[in-house]
Amino acid sequence: MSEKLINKGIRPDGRKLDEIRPLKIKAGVVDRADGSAYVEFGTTKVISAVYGPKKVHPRHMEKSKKAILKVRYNMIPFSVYDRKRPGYDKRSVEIAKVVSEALENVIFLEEFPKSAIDIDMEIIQADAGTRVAAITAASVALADAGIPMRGLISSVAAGRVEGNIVLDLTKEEEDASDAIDLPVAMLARTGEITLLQMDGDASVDEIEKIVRMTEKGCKDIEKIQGKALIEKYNANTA
Amino acid sequence: MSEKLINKGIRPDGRKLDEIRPLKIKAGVVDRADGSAYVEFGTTKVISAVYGPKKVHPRHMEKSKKAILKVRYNMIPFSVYDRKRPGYDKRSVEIAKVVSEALENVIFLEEFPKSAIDIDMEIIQADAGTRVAAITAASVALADAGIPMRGLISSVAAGRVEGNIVLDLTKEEEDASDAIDLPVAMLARTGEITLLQMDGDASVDEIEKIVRMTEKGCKDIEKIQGKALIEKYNANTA
Amino acid sequence: MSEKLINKGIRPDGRKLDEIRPLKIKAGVVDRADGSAYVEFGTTKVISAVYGPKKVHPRHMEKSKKAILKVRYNMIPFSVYDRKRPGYDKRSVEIAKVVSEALENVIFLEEFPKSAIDIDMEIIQADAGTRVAAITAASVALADAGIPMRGLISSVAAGRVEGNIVLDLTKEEEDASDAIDLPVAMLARTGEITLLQMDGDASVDEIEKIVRMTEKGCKDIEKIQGKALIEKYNANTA
Amino acid sequence: MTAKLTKDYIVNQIKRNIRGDDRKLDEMREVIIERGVSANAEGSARVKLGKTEVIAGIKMDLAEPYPDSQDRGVLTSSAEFLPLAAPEFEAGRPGEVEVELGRVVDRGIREAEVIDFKKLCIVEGEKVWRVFMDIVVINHDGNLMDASGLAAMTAILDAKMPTIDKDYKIDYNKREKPLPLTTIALPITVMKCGNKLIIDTTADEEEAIDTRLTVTTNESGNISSMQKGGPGGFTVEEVVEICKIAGKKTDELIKKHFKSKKK
Amino acid sequence: MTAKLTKDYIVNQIKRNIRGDDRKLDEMREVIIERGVSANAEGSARVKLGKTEVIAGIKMDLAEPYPDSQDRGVLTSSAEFLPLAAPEFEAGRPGEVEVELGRVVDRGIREAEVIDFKKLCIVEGEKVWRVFMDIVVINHDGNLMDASGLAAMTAILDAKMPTIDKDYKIDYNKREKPLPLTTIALPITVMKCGNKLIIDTTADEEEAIDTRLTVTTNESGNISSMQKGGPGGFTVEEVVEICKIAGKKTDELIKKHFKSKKK
Amino acid sequence: MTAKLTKDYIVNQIKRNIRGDDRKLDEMREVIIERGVSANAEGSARVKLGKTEVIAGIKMDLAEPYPDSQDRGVLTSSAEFLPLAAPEFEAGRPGEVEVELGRVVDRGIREAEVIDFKKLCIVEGEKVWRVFMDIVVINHDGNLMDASGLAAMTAILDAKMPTIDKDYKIDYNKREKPLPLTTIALPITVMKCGNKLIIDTTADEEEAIDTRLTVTTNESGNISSMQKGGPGGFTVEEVVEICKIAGKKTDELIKKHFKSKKK
Repeated sequence: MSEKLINKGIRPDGRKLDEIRPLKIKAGVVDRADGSAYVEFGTTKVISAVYGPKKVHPRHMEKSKKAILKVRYNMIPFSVYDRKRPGYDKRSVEIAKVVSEALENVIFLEEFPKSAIDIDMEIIQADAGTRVAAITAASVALADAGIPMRGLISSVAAGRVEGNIVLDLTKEEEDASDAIDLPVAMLARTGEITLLQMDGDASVDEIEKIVRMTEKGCKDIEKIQGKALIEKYNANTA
Repeated sequence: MSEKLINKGIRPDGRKLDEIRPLKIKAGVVDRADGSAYVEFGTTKVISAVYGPKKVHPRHMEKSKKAILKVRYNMIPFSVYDRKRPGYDKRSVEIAKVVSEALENVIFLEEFPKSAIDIDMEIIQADAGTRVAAITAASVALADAGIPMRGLISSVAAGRVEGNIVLDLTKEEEDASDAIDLPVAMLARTGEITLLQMDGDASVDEIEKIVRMTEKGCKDIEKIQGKALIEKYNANTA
Repeated sequence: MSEKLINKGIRPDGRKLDEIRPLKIKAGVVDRADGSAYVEFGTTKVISAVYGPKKVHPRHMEKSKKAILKVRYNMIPFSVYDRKRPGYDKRSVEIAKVVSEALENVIFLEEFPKSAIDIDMEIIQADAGTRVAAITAASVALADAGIPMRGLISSVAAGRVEGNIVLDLTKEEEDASDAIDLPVAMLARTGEITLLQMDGDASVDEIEKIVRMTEKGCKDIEKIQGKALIEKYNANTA
Repeated sequence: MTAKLTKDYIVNQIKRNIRGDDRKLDEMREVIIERGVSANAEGSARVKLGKTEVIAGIKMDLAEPYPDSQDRGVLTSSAEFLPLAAPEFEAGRPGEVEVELGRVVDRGIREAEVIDFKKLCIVEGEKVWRVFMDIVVINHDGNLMDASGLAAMTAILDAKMPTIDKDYKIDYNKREKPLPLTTIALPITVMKCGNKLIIDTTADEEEAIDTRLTVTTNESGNISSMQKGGPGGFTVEEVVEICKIAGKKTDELIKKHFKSKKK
Repeated sequence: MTAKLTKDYIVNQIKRNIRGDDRKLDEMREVIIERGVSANAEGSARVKLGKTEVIAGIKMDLAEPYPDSQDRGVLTSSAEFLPLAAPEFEAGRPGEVEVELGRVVDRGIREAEVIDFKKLCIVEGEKVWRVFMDIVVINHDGNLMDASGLAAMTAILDAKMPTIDKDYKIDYNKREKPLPLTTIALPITVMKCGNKLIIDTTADEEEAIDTRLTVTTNESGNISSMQKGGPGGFTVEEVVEICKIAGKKTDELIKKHFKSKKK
Repeated sequence: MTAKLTKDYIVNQIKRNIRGDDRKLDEMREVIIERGVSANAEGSARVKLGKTEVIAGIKMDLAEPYPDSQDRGVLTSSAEFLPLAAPEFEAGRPGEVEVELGRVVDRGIREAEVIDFKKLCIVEGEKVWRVFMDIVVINHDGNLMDASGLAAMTAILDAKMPTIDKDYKIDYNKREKPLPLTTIALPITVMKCGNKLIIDTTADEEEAIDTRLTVTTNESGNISSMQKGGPGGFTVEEVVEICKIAGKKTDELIKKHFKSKKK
């Protein structure tokens, strides 16, 4: 246990401190959906799909001047070591709420009054950073569905491991005794932070450095998101 | 345990291989209901009642061209050795679904657009064949309610016990090591099979013999169902 | 254990047999509510608030000729020694029902057709007599909300402890081996009993004496309720 | 069910001591009690009060005692209106009327100490018998409270306890001893219509009048439970009179239908 | 999904042996099977039947055996239509279609004794392996039953059991032996359209025709489970013919995709 | 509550540094803290921020530790908006706002290691103290997050642990030692309106502006939890400024209302 995880700025999986895990994104993976995306963020795997704009059900939830977002975040039962029982859990409710708020102002909801846009994010394999992988996927799925947005939302966590400020922690790194984890979602084009959570014990200085590092990460991710959308577009028109 | 249950074609309760258990049916047992029936199938006891055609609630489930069927199958808490907790269970949901599908095409639902027909089946004592007893009761209850049908649905299980193809297994027989159980519901008038389930391990040949045996059983049962309805009618007009 | 609780008509807390515990009532404690009250009945503490008359939701529960009452009784998790899990429990459902029926005929519901009046009673500290404290609070909250009533409903329990007929039992007294507990709610102005429950083992004679004693208690309580309303009125107009 | 009469008509008739089925105000409908309706239950009973029909059953298993009564068995009750019993009944979580019904019947039995729970303790603080008392309503033509109480009490009297081996495994096929009982207790519900008191109301009558007091009395004439229901009110005198009516009717029912369990 | 054709048109075409995607009535869509979709599961698989996509996973932990099978492991199954798989799917308690799907796949595996549950007993009467078999539907283009059965069977074949230490603590990072199996079993669903029988239906086809029989067959050609669904009916002869079709198709699938587990 | 002002008016006034109750943007309402509101709780507190009123309570019992922290006590939290606290609150399963409130307050306390959970272990791997932290909202006039965090922290400071005998039976009547604590931590929520930052918002203000960042800071000035809420966004600079505001306000609150627990 006294062995260090990070030596000379190189992490257990060979990454540099400010490097994200290998990120694969594929748009258009669910045939029935209006838009969808599959994301592998390291070994974390997520599928997200978007339906809508469509009618609101039940009707009384309808808003006269804009679309409502209905967001679900769910871990499938065998995505984790200790099987997750299907059904309601508070962690998923909270994540769905903060993801919904991270996307709300970025989508031009006012273009679709009295409508609903449904976003489903399903975690297939949960290793670390499930919520940031889920938002990254949802954002691509929204674009794939042709929903007009002010830009792509990108998402990544940064944090502290053995005193180092690092980008995109693995599960192993999250278990370091001094670890803190700060997931962020960002309109990468403008740097506007639309999701931010944090657990741990950090000084304001550290928080600042960590948040700045997520900025770099989100810009890297945005490029890969954009590429995935272009690939999908090219495949469709080929 | 090496003792055999079936000897020279005679079963523990003295029945022949193709004989059903004693079957008692009484129509019109629930005063408030539009139609009802009580069935004792061996020691299995069921009450079923029908309400409708009536308004659909909630309204959005209504169908413009035909009535909807709302079927409930339930075991009361003290119908089984290990007390059944009241409330939702998956077995009951499945049985209600297959029973609903067994009855759907037999009822002239198109005569009652925008209506609902509610069928409740309650198991009072569960020994074996609860679902076939329940369907047999529901069918009589529908007729008792004056719901127009293409004929009576009759229901019975057949199966294999110690290599013998037998009709209407008891709980003791169901526990035989090679037992298979194949419940069927049938429009006895035409031989059309509207419910069929099977658990076990059988060859196609055996399946054929077993299904053929249920045909014989359903015809026997249909007679007793008809008699019960005539008795009710006579009692009413007496 | 052979020590007696009640000696020469004096109870463990120094009260006489027909004396209620110290009762503090304060009207108008919840700023957002249309009416509210805080009650300390001995060490039992309750807050009640009233919203309405207001629109009925869902609409199909609306009554064309009068308001409906929606009553909730709830114990907060840390009001009792063994933490109460939040959510549905049968005891609370039953108490909400009998409280609703105790208030129903006293309120001029017919003045507010198609409306709802919501009453929430929350037990903050549960020592004994939670339901009578809750009704006493709800009645003041209704008056504070300006809901027209035939009079104030007052509520108290009486019972038997070591052969004595006593008013307003404490938890210690409720644990006496011969204890019986009989909570009553009453339109104190007329003596009309609108809630009555009883657990124990008593003769008809004893029941009569106990009920008569609650009459005395309710009249005492009504005075304190009235005073609390006057204080609130004076504070508002001061 | 009889043709729907107007509520006002029913009320006016009751005020003139006239009921739709020609009964007196303090007269019960025909009571039919049948034991043993489900052989898988330790005890069961069907009760008909006129057209109202209720069945009750007793199941038993082993459980831990409650922390505050380590040497006593446990009673768990439920009541359900089966959807087949009336057009207005629906499947789902029990509504407040079912909850109240189950709890009032439960308290009547529990507070009268009908069952001698001390005798249901097997290993103090560890293992006791748990008694499930479940009530299901088969046809609703009024006065479900009394029909349910009568069915529950009969099922208790009908019950035979399963046996256990030395590893505390239950054998439900070998049921031997009756439940240890100390008394019999039954609820009687009296409704109020103007200044008239009336018992064993039908569903039609309950549409017209709705204020009631249910009183559970035991063999000794003592009261173990009371529950007022409905929007109206009672005077002290009415409460006392209702207690007396309940005592008298319970006594008649016990004498007619049961053998004494008094100790 | 193909453009929406009218139901009548689809039915009429099927009666002329013509399907929207040019398949024969008894021809399956392309079957793609992929193992190991979630490394945190003991076993998992993704199955595509044309555009239909289902994944299944196996998780294991320790539990008490059921009272009536003290020396056997336990199987617990679920099926969920993820909301992302079709516009009509919603989150919430599983509906009757999901319940049926999960139960039919479960019974096919269980009754065929695919898993040798006796070998999953650790301490008789106390500790056995519990196998969770969970199915999630990713894209719904018809025939969910067969896709789910195929995914579940593949996940079982893919599974490696975690190890336990002497205190029965599970180490999920050290998975060694495969699950003990005795056979392979797969469901085949045959639908009826007039007097035609048709397999591996698409979502469009299932809009037009709805009566089906699902038959699960094992490696020996024996049937372990059957389930009729939908409003219509079958003759005895049709049931027999469907069993034969199911046997043939299962045999083809097993030969093409799996190694024998027969003992 | 003040008369309803239009949202636009409120926003415009805030942009001019003017609030309805004449406070500065970074000024809290009057804080009233009262301990011991329910004697049956191990600890409890009532907090008023202006008209907002929240109570929190601590209950304790014994439980098994979590598998991954065998030598540490357990914390379980809930938050409920009592229906009496606002016209829009309804009984039922906690909505997403309640869930978030409970989880944010929980994480702030947990991650700051306010409670020294190692000292709540009784028998490693078998028996530890479980701490229930329950929050109920009594009157909602905005800034429920900070009021709840302050109430929860005060209830923890107020708590006295019940005693246990050698059989691990709990005696709630004999409460002796305080909970073992290492620090104090409080959440401060800063909302954003245009380029203005504002704290301790009222319900009226929250109708008009809705983007917020909640930062929990401990006695040392370190941050243990952050949570952004609402549809808008923040720049990195704003995040840093908010952290500083939260640190300053927390420090003021701790100095004014609490005794240090730092170790």
